[in-house]
Amino acid sequence: MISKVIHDLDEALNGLEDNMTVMFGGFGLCGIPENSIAAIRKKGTKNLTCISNNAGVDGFGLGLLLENHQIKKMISSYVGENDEFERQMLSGELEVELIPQGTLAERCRAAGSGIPAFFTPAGHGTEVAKGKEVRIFNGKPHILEHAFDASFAFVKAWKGDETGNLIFKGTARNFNPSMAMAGKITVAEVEELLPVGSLEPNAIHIPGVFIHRIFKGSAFEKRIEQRTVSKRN
Amino acid sequence: MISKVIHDLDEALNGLEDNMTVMFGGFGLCGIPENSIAAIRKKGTKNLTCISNNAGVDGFGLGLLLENHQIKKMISSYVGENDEFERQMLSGELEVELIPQGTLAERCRAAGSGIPAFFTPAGHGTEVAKGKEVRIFNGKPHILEHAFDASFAFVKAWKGDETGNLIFKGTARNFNPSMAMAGKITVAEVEELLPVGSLEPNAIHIPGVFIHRIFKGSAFEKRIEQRTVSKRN
Amino acid sequence: MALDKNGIAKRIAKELQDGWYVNLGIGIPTLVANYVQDDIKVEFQSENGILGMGPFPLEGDEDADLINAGKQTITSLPGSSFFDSSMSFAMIRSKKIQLTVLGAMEVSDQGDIANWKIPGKMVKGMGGAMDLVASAENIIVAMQHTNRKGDSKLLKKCTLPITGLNCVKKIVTDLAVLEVHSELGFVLSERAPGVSVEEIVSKTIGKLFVPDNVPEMSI
Amino acid sequence: MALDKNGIAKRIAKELQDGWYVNLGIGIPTLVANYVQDDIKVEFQSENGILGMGPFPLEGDEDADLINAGKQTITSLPGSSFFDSSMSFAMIRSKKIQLTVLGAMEVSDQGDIANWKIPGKMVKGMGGAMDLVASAENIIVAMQHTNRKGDSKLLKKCTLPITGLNCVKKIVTDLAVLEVHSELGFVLSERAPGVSVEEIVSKTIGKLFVPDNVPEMSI
Repeated sequence: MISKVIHDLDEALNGLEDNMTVMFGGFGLCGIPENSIAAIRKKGTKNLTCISNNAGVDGFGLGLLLENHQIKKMISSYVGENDEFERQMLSGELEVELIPQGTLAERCRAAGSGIPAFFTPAGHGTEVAKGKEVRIFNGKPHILEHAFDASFAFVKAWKGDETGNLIFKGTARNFNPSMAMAGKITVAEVEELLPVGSLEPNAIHIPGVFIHRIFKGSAFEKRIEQRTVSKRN
Repeated sequence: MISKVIHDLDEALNGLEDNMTVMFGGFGLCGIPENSIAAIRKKGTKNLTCISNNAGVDGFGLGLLLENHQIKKMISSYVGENDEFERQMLSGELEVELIPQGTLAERCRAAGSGIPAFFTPAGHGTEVAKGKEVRIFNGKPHILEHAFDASFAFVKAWKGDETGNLIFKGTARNFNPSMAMAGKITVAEVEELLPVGSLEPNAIHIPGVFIHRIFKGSAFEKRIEQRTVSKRN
Repeated sequence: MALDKNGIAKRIAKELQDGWYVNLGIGIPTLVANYVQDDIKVEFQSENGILGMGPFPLEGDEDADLINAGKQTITSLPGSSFFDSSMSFAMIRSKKIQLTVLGAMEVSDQGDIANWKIPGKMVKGMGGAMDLVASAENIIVAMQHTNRKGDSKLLKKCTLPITGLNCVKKIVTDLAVLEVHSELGFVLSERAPGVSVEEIVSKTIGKLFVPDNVPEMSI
Repeated sequence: MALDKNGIAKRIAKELQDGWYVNLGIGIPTLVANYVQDDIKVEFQSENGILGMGPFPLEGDEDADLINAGKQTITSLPGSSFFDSSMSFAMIRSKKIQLTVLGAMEVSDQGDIANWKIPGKMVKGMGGAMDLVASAENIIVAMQHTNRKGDSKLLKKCTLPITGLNCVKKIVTDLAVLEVHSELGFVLSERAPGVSVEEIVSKTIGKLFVPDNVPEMSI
């Protein structure tokens, strides 16, 4: 019978082609699909449009694809923690579309929910609203935003089972669930890949129906972007 | 300090008035807020507009409010498992608005998400679409649906903590989470009410921020509507 | 001989493919779950919030917190998941369910379906049917070919209030398997064992295309 | 004397009310968490997906899977919950967060705010700021009264690209507390200890209403 479990990363990327639009879960470097990013770098797919809240840092996360010139356009809410990003953006090599974070999340969730468009107040009166339909609800202006359309979504979960059910940990959840729902093909990498029946059905964050391919990541570096600590007394 | 925990059901209904629009979680008789319904019956609030997937059965669930003539209008996806309902509807005493189940759920979720309106394909070409804006997305007609506006939401959860964090069980989850998000005042009744810190933060279905009042239900009958069994060999 | 309900369900079960997620409506569609072939695995979704629905519980094992969209007590299989209604219809609208099987009162030769309301009779509501037919890419209708009065349920145009337009892909009745084609209308692809093409033609009002060879179903 | 960053945070902390859910932006707003009064309980939300955020972890206890919206390592308190980004902004847009505190480059006397983009400089993005200011009913801006060049940041009209219109309710600067009134513009309600009304007037370009009595802040 068909299995979603992938043993070879080439298989995980099967069908990924130049010029595609691709989603990447994660917030900053937290909960990013490290292993898939490494595999895409190795495969060398070019001219990608990447939907991701951030764009990684130099040498890690999506920074790895940036420095290999694989990204044509970034659709994000916050970027530029990254010298190579800045260089490519200022030189015109990299196109950047900035979107309010909540709208970014909701446009993912909409794509995964069969909702082609919705109204949100975020961005009204700003350059984000340019060219967008404005409508008043409850006396307040809202703008019409559309669902994303992504060929692939790469997400990272804590635990997964062989039917693709996923559980996330802490704030590493972030954009991963909505993007998992949104991908035409969704590839999940997990820290623990468990046999069917291992996960409590009430505790599953994303049902396996949304996941097309799943694999146990061989390495998770989990780099910390802003290590901030309290002093021990 | 302020506590959300309610010890007296009158308190749970504080502010509930005649003519209000009220949501009730549950699917059939599964996961309905039994204790709140009993309290509303006792309080006798009249002319309620009730948003609930179903309308209970004779003598149980919302049937209790129907037979006490407390409901002016039902907004549901499936009704009439209930003689009293049929009688009141045919006599014109009860107004009924039928809505596709997914649209009902999404209009709740939209209300709880600050999304005033969204497009869905459900109901296009049917009487549900009458008077509604139609727009084509991806070559397919969709209709514009609006978020609900409910003064109260009554929901039922399995476990809750004193800050209002909720966990649901099995298919008793159904409409409860989206309605919990949608109520201007949301009242949650739970089977187990636990001290703060008892629930695993990763496993919470609805964060306490959405819950205004919470109490441990004193009685859960959990009536089964269609008992269907396999024979033991 | 015309198929009985279980026969219709058996024939539909042959459409299932390994790895599919399937939503079964109330009535005959529910029976399809009993005939899944041994060499494939499908997961059943019920729109009230479960994937991985299993058979009815053994007597005494019923759980009031575990029902299907028909409000029947059910069980959950290993690998199942529970979710809320908005998530359930998110997966339905975003076409993650590969097959939807539901009953109908009428189907038109354009693939329109009417299955929720009879004017003058008590209306119960559409439940999740309108969401399902509006989004599902693969809809099979399971129904009797004619109604109790003997009138065809396969029409040129539905007379009852519509549930969805241009959505039905295939119909399995007690007499035949028909596919819906945008130009040809109903295309008769199989007949029930012992049922003649003539009988099917006589009981079909909508535009019907009959190929030269219409094999008997093998069930 | 003008307040330092901690002084601004302390003054804002006095606005917190028992039972509130609060979102703190990056910079001065983050410091507000250090000054919550003992007799109230507030829960801090971070829009990347946590309610019940606690202080920074002790050295060695950092968890890469537990950060705030500023990407700093944090801890979670008893009663906390984790959720995804769409849920996080669902609670923000549906006004479940009673107070939002954020920094600004400019604020207008109509309550407009600009805090995300300086033309000609590298643009980092608006993050969650536009969603927050578009929906929050209670927004306090924490900022210096003037920029590094000494120019007022309280203007008639923002010169920088807007983050949101008519949204700021209150501003706490190193010099003053001001409320935004639809007709009066900035209303000077408190001055920093030892700071004169004249200094505030001279450093405020937007329409400013000065009541007869402007008390000193008590912090």
